[in-house]
Amino acid sequence: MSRLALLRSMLAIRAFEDALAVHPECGFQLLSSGEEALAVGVCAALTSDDQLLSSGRSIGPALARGLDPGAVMAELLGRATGPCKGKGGRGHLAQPSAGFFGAHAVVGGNLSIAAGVALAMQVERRPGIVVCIFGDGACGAGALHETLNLAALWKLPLLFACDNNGWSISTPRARALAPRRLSDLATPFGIPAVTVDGMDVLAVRDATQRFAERARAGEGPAFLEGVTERFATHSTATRETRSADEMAAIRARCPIRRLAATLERDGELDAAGLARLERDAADAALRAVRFAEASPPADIAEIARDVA
Amino acid sequence: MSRLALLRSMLAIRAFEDALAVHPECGFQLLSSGEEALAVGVCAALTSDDQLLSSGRSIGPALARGLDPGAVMAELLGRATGPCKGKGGRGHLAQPSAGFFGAHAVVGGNLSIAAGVALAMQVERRPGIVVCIFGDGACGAGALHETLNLAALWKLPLLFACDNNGWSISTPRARALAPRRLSDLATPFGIPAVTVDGMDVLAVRDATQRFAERARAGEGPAFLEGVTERFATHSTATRETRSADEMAAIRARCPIRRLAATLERDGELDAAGLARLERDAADAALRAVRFAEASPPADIAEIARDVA
Amino acid sequence: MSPDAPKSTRLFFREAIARALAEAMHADPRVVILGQDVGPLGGAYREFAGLHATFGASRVRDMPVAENAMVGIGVGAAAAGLRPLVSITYMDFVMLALDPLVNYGAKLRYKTGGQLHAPVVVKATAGAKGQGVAHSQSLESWLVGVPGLTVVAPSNAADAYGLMGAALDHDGPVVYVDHKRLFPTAGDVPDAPVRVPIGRATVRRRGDNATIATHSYGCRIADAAADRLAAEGIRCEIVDLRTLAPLDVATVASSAARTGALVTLEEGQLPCGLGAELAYRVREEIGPIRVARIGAAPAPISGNRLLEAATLPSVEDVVVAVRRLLERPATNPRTR
Amino acid sequence: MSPDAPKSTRLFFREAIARALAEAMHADPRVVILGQDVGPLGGAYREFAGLHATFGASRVRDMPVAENAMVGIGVGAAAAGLRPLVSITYMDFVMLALDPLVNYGAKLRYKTGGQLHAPVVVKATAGAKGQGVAHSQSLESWLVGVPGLTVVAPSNAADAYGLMGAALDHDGPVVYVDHKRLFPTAGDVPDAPVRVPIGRATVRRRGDNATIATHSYGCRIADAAADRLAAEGIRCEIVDLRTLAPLDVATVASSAARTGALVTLEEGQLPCGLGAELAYRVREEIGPIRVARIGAAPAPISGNRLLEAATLPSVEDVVVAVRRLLERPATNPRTR
Ligand SMILES: Cc1ncc(C[n+]2csc(CCOP(=O)(O)OP(=O)(O)O)c2C)c(N)n1
Ligand SMILES: Cc1ncc(C[n+]2csc(CCOP(=O)(O)OP(=O)(O)O)c2C)c(N)n1
Ligand SMILES: [Mg+2]
Ligand SMILES: [Mg+2]
Repeated sequence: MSRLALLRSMLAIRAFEDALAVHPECGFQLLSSGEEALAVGVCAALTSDDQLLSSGRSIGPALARGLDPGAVMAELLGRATGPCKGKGGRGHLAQPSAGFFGAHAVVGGNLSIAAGVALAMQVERRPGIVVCIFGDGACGAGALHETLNLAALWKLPLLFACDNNGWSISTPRARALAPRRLSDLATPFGIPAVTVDGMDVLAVRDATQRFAERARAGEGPAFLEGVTERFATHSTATRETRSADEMAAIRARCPIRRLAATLERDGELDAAGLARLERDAADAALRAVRFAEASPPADIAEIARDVA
Repeated sequence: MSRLALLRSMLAIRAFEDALAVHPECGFQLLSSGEEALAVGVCAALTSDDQLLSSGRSIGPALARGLDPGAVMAELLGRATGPCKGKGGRGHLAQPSAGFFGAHAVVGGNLSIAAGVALAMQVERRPGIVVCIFGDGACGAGALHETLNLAALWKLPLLFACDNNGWSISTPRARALAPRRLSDLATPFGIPAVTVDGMDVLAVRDATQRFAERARAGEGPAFLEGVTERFATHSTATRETRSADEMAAIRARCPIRRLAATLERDGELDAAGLARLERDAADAALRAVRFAEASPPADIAEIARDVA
Repeated sequence: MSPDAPKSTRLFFREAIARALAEAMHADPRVVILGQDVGPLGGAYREFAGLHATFGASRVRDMPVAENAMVGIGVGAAAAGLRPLVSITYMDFVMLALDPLVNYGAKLRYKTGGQLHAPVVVKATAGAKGQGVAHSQSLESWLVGVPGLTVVAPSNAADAYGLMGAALDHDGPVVYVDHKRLFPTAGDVPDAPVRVPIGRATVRRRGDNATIATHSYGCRIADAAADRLAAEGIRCEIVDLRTLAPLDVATVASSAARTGALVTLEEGQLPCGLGAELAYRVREEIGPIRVARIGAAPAPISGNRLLEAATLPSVEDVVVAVRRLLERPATNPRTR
Repeated sequence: MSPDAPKSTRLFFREAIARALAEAMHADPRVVILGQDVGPLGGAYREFAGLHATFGASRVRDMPVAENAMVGIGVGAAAAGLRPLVSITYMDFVMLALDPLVNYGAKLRYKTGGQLHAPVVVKATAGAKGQGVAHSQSLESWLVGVPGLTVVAPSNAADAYGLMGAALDHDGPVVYVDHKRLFPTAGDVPDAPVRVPIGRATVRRRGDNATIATHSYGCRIADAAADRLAAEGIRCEIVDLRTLAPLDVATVASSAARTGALVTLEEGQLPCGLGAELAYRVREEIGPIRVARIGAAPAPISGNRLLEAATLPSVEDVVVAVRRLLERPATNPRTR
């Protein structure tokens, strides 16, 4: 994936969420803004054989994986044209046919599921690998330990991608988690691990690439920690606990502006070009909203369908 | 505790279990024979302020902690004179007044309980520390991870004492657990950890002593792994999966014979002295059996007592 | 209000919880709070507001996402002399903590022959409010059959206060079930430090045509249904169970004996639910009686507004059930 | 046996399970087994004997003590195309795995709008047999109300075989509940690869005085009770539920309608149990009827032989319940 494509992908997420956040039907959402580089960098290393799983903060991962923004918006706004027919929503967004096995809103709950998907690929000798994106919050959960151990024992083709945005709702990572680096958690199991700047999409992509190659070669799991920043409140329904000063410093680390600056420095982009990309992204977001709005709401008869 | 006292304590456990194993009412028991040094070495570093918790393999830990063998035997044989009135049995043996907060038969289930006991001591500024003895099997459970993290964060006065006998029922540790050393699991949390020869009661005692001092000084938790051998089958109801050759090699590592040999070498014990100690232990075990046999069975009315 | 009437103050449900906790923490240094975001944030629903500022980080502890250890530590600390409250933000995640709660806490007094017991309160928020299939479940019925567990579920601010006090006083594990939709409701809470006794239901509304037995947010649904039915001349009696384990069957049975018709209402699933249990116990007490039970439709509870509403029991469901029940002769063998 | 009768072989319950698994694994490479000590040991009860030798360590996987991940991996692998069986040696520890099972597996087809589903079998051993408070629980009633979950519980070798086949065929999560005391029981198992249909109870014994509805090891208790009652001239009909979710209410109701008296028998706790559910559903179908329910005493199940026996439902309990029920006139309002 070219650097320009990475930029476009991040811009698409940002614009999509900006459009969603102001939508009257937005409701309860967890936004990925600020953390685009983690999702985009990880997905840049994946192929169509692979499967991605995420936490409930799923918009970035889903769009980075290439899901149709209109369909995603439809799902988030509860429309029948969402990939889950509007039944899953943000917390359970999924489109396995597009390589997005899905979000799961239980913190840490997708880790062992991801290992199961990886086991299926391994047993059936399918070519893909599996990536699970989870938050720093999930690093306190025993599910991580159990899954790391089994992934290591069985050499599963599984990448643990920790989106460490430093917060579990209002609780700073330092007050919830003792390890110095979260990637250290993988070390006792003999799992290669690295911590990168999660606001640097190129660093994320390159690290993922290396680990993905190992996994594809049958050498087993790896653990990538990306240190990121959450730009929005925990959810659209949660109050902000960080000060305005803190927020200013956080927003200054914008992964989009950072890549754009690099590209400008390297002469691959200028201000006009960036503005055009931003407009394109905003247009695409608007189209997604329009598609969702034009779609019928979820069918109430669905409560009796696909239950068992 | 003198080396002779350590030897006596180990002999008491061995003799007690030998008497129990042949008792017609023995029933379902997990024996500690072979693993006496871990329990005895750990308990040698404890005071009456401290609390010990154990897995369901509780006979060694309970006797090493100084519980009355007659009462323990009564509990194991379902008598009303057991500390739990015969309701707990092996898997749930407890006598907190004697510093044995109790066994818990859920693998890994006592770890967070132990952390809670340690938290109570810390919050109320009581002088004691807490030790939790658990098997290698518990190291696969997420409960260990969650508890290590919180113990480290809160600097709890808690020692994790892993009795690594190399087996979880029929599953060898290497097929269940990826880490090279189980004590490595504590490292990411910044918890000091060491692996010692769990058949060497002096090594266990000394390591526990060091860690206990730290914990008493408010410096937080530590992790001790002792590599031990299980002499009996997993339980009195489980079939042996290890070969006769393997068993011979295992039994050759006897922690009792090892300490006795050291004492003989150092001139503190001779063959006659050892024989006398063994006889004393066997007599004590017999008295324990007699006490239990003379005790009434658990009162059936107990099923309606102490429920809520 | 007469000058002798007990003084009260209007509080939100969430404030009533915070007040009960603050009073308990002032009175007893052994009371500590463990939970996610209970500290500076003051809880997902502000039900812990102010406690961290007043009592400090040692007694109001933010915890990582580790429900198993949260409850395990709470139970263990309780067994060792503290009186912890552990907050599980979503009742769905009580699943992750059932092992320490049920396999250890609930059995501790029994298995140790009375040597130890665990005075811990596990506060869990049930109910659905737009947060999707894994953040919306009401699992009370799983807990009421666990020997050694007490389960309470307030429906209003006064009981939120009075049952919290009683739960913290109780010498064994208590699950305190509240509900997402109740936190922002307000009610008069006595200024005196009164307790709502554990094990006692109460009649919330008098009526003689049908009894509606329910708890928690169900009381508000039932009340709205009773209003609508009153307009048709049908007078419903509403029994608020308040404690789910042990169930106060006598209060429900005596009401049902008088009205001759019983409707049970719960937000959880019906199979092996509270309605089935109440129907059994009431019939055991008073003999054949017309019963209808209402609960969630047999489906996961989607975060989708429309699907959620269609899955949850509604005022309309209660109105229809009561009407249908009363259309049937009392002696009709079909008590559907 | 007539020459045309289907051929059968006498097998232990545990052998019937192993046979069903072996056949499924031969027929379908997607079937894998995950569990503690399922490999060379062949399972705690030898119910996996021979499978590791036949199918190898890749398809019969010994697992660490990590019930949450065991079931999570099983469910995830099922969603991705395998058909795993996950063995939980003691049903008590299903608690540790309820999150992946209930919050993910059971809701997967629904929440993804049919894109994914999880054909996983979680085999869990219920029942008490001397192993103490945390290794003895029968928790079926928690599971029967979970939308998306199927629950089966064989009572004999033939059903152990036939329900295992059906569970492995089923395109969603199935909890297969067996029982410690059933493994060493023997029975005739058809040689043909027959399935026991999910969702269908069966009448095990014909009688016209009272219906006993039960499952799993309860069928053996009921049968012994029926033998004793037959000597007194009381003929009991025994309905073996076989599937607990969805419940085959029709079969129970039609038997109860004929006999006029229903006794439910389960080893789990009574509150919000299967007995309450059956009583409700049967009365809903056929109107007032005498019902008694039998289950464990309201206490933890001690490993102590005497206390365990006093806590578990017994043959005597069933005999007494049937007798008492029949002493009451059918129209007596007290249906206790
Ligand atoms: C098991 C569980 N416990 C609690 C919650 C409530 N909860 C939702 S998001 C969240 C914070 C998670 O933090 P993190 O994993 O860092 O993800 P982030 O929100 O920062 O992306 C919590 C505690 C949950 N969803 N699952
Ligand atoms: C959570 C849980 N899962 C399964 C079991 C069944 N079980 C009892 S003992 C045991 C082996 C435990 O091995 P380890 O912790 O090494 O202890 P050891 O028996 O070797 O002393 C198992 C799996 C259990 N008691 N608890
Ligand atoms: Mg975070
Ligand atoms: Mg072991």
